[in-house]
Amino acid sequence: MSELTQSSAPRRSVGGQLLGSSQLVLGIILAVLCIAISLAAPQFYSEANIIAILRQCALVLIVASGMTMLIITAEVDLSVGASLAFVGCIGMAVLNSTHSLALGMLAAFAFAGGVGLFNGLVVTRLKVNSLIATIGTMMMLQGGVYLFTREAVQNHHRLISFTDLGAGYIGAIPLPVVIAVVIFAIAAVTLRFTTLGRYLYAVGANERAVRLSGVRSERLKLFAFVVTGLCVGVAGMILSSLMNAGQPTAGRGFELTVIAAVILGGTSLLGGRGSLFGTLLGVLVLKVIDNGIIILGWNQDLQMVVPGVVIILATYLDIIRNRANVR
Amino acid sequence: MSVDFLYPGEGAAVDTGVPAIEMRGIDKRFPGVVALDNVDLTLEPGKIHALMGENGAGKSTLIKIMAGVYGKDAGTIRMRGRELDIRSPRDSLKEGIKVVFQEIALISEFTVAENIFLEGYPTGKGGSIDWKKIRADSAALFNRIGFNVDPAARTGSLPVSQQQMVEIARALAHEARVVVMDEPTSSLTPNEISLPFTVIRRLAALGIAVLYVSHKLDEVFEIADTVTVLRDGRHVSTRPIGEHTNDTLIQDMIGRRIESLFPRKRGAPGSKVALSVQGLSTAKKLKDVSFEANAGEVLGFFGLMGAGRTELAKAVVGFDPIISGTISVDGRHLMPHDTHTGVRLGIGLLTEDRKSEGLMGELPVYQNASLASLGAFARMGFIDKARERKAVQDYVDRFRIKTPSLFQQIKNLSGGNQQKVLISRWLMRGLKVIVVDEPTRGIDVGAKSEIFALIDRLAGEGLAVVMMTSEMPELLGLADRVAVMCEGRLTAIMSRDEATQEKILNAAIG
Amino acid sequence: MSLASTDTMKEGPSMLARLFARQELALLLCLILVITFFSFTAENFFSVRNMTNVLGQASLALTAGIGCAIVFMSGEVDISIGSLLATIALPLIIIMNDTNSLALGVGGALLFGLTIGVVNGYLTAYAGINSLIVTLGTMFVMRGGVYLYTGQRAIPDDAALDSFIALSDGRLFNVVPYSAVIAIVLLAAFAYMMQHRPFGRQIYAVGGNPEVARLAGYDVRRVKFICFIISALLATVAGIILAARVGSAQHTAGLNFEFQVVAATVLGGVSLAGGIGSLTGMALGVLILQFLSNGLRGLGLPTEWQLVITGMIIIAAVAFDEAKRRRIIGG
Amino acid sequence: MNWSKSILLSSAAALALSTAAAQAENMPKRIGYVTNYATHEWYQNVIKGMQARAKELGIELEVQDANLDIAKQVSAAEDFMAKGVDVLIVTPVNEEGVVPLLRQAKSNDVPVVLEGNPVKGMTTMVAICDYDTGYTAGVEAGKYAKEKLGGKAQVMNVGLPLLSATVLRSQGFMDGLKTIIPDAVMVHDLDGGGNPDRALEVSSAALAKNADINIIYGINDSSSLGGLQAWKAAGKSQDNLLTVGTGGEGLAFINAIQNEPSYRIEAAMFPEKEGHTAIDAAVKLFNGEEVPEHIVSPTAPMNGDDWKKYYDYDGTVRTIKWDAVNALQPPEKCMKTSADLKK
Repeated sequence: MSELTQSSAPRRSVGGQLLGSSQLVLGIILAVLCIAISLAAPQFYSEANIIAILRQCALVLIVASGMTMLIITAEVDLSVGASLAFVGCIGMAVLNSTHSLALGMLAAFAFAGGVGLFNGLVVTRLKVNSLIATIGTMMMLQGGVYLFTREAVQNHHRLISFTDLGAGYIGAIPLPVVIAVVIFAIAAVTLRFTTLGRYLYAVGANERAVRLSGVRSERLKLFAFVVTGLCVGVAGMILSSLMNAGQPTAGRGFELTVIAAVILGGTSLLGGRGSLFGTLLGVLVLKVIDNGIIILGWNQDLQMVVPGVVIILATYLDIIRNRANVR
Repeated sequence: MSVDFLYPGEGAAVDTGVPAIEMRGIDKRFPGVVALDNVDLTLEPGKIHALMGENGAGKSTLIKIMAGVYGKDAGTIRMRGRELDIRSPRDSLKEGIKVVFQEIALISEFTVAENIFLEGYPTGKGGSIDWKKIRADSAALFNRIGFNVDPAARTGSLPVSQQQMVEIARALAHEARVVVMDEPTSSLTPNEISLPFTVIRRLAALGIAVLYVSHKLDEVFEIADTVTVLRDGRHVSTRPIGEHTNDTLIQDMIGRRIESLFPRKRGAPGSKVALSVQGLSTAKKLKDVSFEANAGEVLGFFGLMGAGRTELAKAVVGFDPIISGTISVDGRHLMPHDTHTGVRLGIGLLTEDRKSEGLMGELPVYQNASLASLGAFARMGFIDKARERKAVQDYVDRFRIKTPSLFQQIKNLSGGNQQKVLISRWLMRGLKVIVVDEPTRGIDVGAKSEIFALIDRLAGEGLAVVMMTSEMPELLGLADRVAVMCEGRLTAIMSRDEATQEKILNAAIG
Repeated sequence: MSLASTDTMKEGPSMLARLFARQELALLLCLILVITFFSFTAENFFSVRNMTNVLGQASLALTAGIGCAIVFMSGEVDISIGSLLATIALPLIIIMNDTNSLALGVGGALLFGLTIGVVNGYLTAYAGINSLIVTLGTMFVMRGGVYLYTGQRAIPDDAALDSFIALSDGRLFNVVPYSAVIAIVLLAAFAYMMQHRPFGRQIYAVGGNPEVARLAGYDVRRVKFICFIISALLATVAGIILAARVGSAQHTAGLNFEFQVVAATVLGGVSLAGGIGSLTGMALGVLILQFLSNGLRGLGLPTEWQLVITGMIIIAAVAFDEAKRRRIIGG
Repeated sequence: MNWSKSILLSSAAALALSTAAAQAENMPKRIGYVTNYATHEWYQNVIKGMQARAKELGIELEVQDANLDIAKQVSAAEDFMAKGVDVLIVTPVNEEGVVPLLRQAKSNDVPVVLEGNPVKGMTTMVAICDYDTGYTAGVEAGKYAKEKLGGKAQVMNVGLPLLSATVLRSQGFMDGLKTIIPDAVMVHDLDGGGNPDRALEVSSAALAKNADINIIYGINDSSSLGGLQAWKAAGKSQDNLLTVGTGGEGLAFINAIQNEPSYRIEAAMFPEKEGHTAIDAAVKLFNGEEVPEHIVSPTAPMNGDDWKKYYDYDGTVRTIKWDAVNALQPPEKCMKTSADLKK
């Protein structure tokens, strides 16, 4: 009996993690999308387009990596879009005055991490529902960024290393994609293999049980908020590099894209369930849809309609599959 | 529409001979457990029928099937010869089956009066709720049965015992053919017990078939006409109460000698104080509670519902805040007062509320087991999963935890196996003091004795076990000393030899 | 004197506590505070004209807020209402332009709203999908659909029916805008429903404890389903008022409206967890935010400050409410 | 004595004269401006122009921001009317959406000047000619393409179908371009949302599909810069590329012209001047003077460093050179307006 369970364990876990849950549905959706689009428009498979898709995915994936952790703990952060814009402006301003990439990045991280910390404290200490708390933060950041700068912060430092952040390559792969992959990998490893990751799931699954087990659940949530914030810091700097300016108007609706990707990836808003591979697939599906609509020359307004349908559909299919499993 | 119904002397003509409800061959399975196996039950109008059995015998499952909470896997339910198709509580209520559950089924934000009429508001012209009538009728109803509570009070603000009485009173507010009372006295003090009896007798006088679910012998002898006993999900006997004696009933319920349920293997408790609690008070409930528990000892806490056992359990381990008092584990103060410190010092809680405070239902068995001791399997923050699973597997084997695999979601295990996993959680961590709160709640009888054996073993291994329970046999069977609580105070501590049911109950009433 | 003071000292805390336990009273106090503050600081704030203007402006959030609050009370959320505002304006304006009939236009809009409510309600209550996901999805679909259909052009109200214009410009007794009258009537009607109709109590019960509600014989799914329909229909009414106020079907109408309404509703003490709160509280929440933004405008504060202050107030208010709730439960 | 008396007298006369001069043009005490999107650079500079002019004339100017929300715009205008402003200036969030607002203003006897977009039933509007702006920039782009790009013109239009004004700019640009290079084609017609990150995203996808373009046109600076950034991110050289921006809204274009080799043409729209003109129009309306329905605010294509003619730039702030801008002669009438789009 014992040996039987032991030997079946690894197979189940790999299968379970990669294919078992909603990822299977998503994988199929992604494959069908890719095949259908490239049949209709062969340019879809061009190297240039794949790189363009990946670069678009990179920004979302970076923030979604943190957001996945956060949603796994059963909290959410709606302020990431507003923070993204603010971070870019602050980073650029510090770069302009110091001409040091390191200091600019540091300022961006400090700010974005600080926003995460603030959200986390409001949620864990003041016990404000995270949906409401981060709507509040979102408003404060949207207003705050214009108090900070009324115009786009221009690139006066002309640091090549900064430009490379968005437009550079390592080999044939754009630098933002490399950064995203690294962050994704760290987050995925953390969630799957470390005590920290295990605790994050546990907090989402049953916070009181975790607390009774002697684990400081509030710190875990705080951690997830701060990590999400730091991810926004990275993404904000890449975005400002790509746009060559700190844009206070950037990031509108970004939070919804990120959350949609995470949910699409099968992470439960109730916490305790989800995986970064799912998020990766979710990001890819959303961005392939976005890209495909342009490549096919369809009306760009479909870029809102299709993801809406896909999110509902994917969740529904997941529920149906779960029900079938129970029976 | 129906409050007039309860006025005396207006009992409907009783159709004796025709059963009010007839259940035949009821089967019900849950993952890993057969809850009911071919159970029959017939209720007569105007008669009080007791349903007896130990925890886990299948009483709750059977009445939940009557109430439409669960669907049955096999069998038929007939009412006056007509087969019923009960798929939801709504269907059940429509057929005139009214179940008063032991767990409080009231909306705590609503007033008492509103909860009385939850299943059907009296409406006036145009279908609007007639609040005046609701208030007046519930006041009249309370008057009639001698229940002294303000109908306008917010239900959630009442003590648990009064909430249970509201539940019972509710049975009179609606027309019914069959009323089921699930352990209606579980949280009542002895001087409150007359209320459910008044209600039940009134119901019977009105020609309603009453099913009285209990495991308290004296109550059953006092009120029932007929008794059906279930054991391990099977029908054991149905006899008129007159054919039973205390002994025959116990024989039917337990089916074996009571001692075998509590196999005591451990030696005498040690003399080293493992847990010392001095002057503990909380804002909500506890007042100046002081006690000590020695290593290797089972200290049993008894109290009626609302006495503060669970509150004490949660405060002692650092989960709930305290306003004064000190707690020390093995001589070290629990400061700051949180569970992180508590677990570090070696005190942990096996909760009574597994679902919301113990289990991570969506997560697999092995993750549930290792939650408190992850650090032991980690190197540089990385979990050595092989080692972790092997350790969990050891416990699964030792405690005979029935699970298809370590990767099974724990919500799919039976209550007993879930409890064993949660005990493993603490054993893997290695504690000095474990507080167990109602350790056998929702666990079937077979697994019960295993849990008792585990608790016995824990104490045998030198842990101090603080056990909160409302089950007298459990208390007397397991504890070395008995502490009794009443309304947040500790009213008595006695040794195993001094403790008798009467003494304990007297102390519990305060 | 000394006797009296000891009495008040004895009674004081409990009286105060009870007063503040009444959510609505605390909110009312807060509203009075806001109004008083701006009456002294913002020029022309405390005038009949400005006050009634604010009521007219608040009518949108008040109307949609009823639905939002009811869905919250049933234990679900609906964030599709902003997009719905834009969606239902299409049939409204198009039908009015074609037929010159307000009734047909409003009927068409309500039918559209009903359909959306049915979709949201079905997917949540019967298909069992988390309502946040469902309404996030329909929010995208509707907004995208409106953009697609209109080609991102507003559709003007060419019919310019007097009855429709009155919705925007008309005032009852030349004082209270009709839009506010509609909102107040709806508010009163639904507040009555929540307190005095069995269905209203069922909503509270379902949100407060679905298991108990089921045991009491309520069809939990049906109740939730209907709540989504109510929410969609009320958002439709808000959409009609908005269309009148802007004299057209606007494809960008109601962007971020859901955030405003959700914030106001939660501020008004309606719990996201269900079963708790009142429509009066919601209405006070809406009015507080509306008077706040009107007052801040009156002070000539730029958008950025308005955003910052509103954000802070939302967080502070909910945090305060949470602290208070915990203290009450604690003591 | 006489001497001093005469001084006194003459100074009194001068005083009387100056008062008379002020009274000749009756000044509104207070003007309320409800803008569309105050945090945007374009409107920032419109407001600057207004404030400068209002200060000159001694008028109190109050600004409210709709923040792209039409409902909020109507509310803000209501607030202004309740407050009793003498003239309203409105930049409509949407042309159709402010019709009721004009109606209300009329019933309150508050004159309204519209900025930017025409509305049915308006008295007057201060606006540039969007089509003409695009057109003249298109002509310049054509000349540049003929000279430097081998006479080829493959255009990526980073547009914004949301507004008729921006659609007109794109149309005008293509039409102007075709007067020089008749076989110019629009390879991509994109919705860049008017904001830089969206523009970057859609341009990236479009360039991946077909990078055979040599002109990027953006309906505002954010759009053209988003398109250009997408081009750079795709790892392409700017050697055979021309980027044309529109607006000259803030500092972004100056920065781009200084640093991006392909960014050679900017269709400047002088927001400061537009604000200035709007205040003048408001004063005239207040005095009941006759005003044309469309008061045209000038625009001009700027090649390379032409911008220095119109702006001083110290690295952080730009200052408009009023003389140069005021010298620009706006056309009497636009070549095409949004009315033509609907046909």
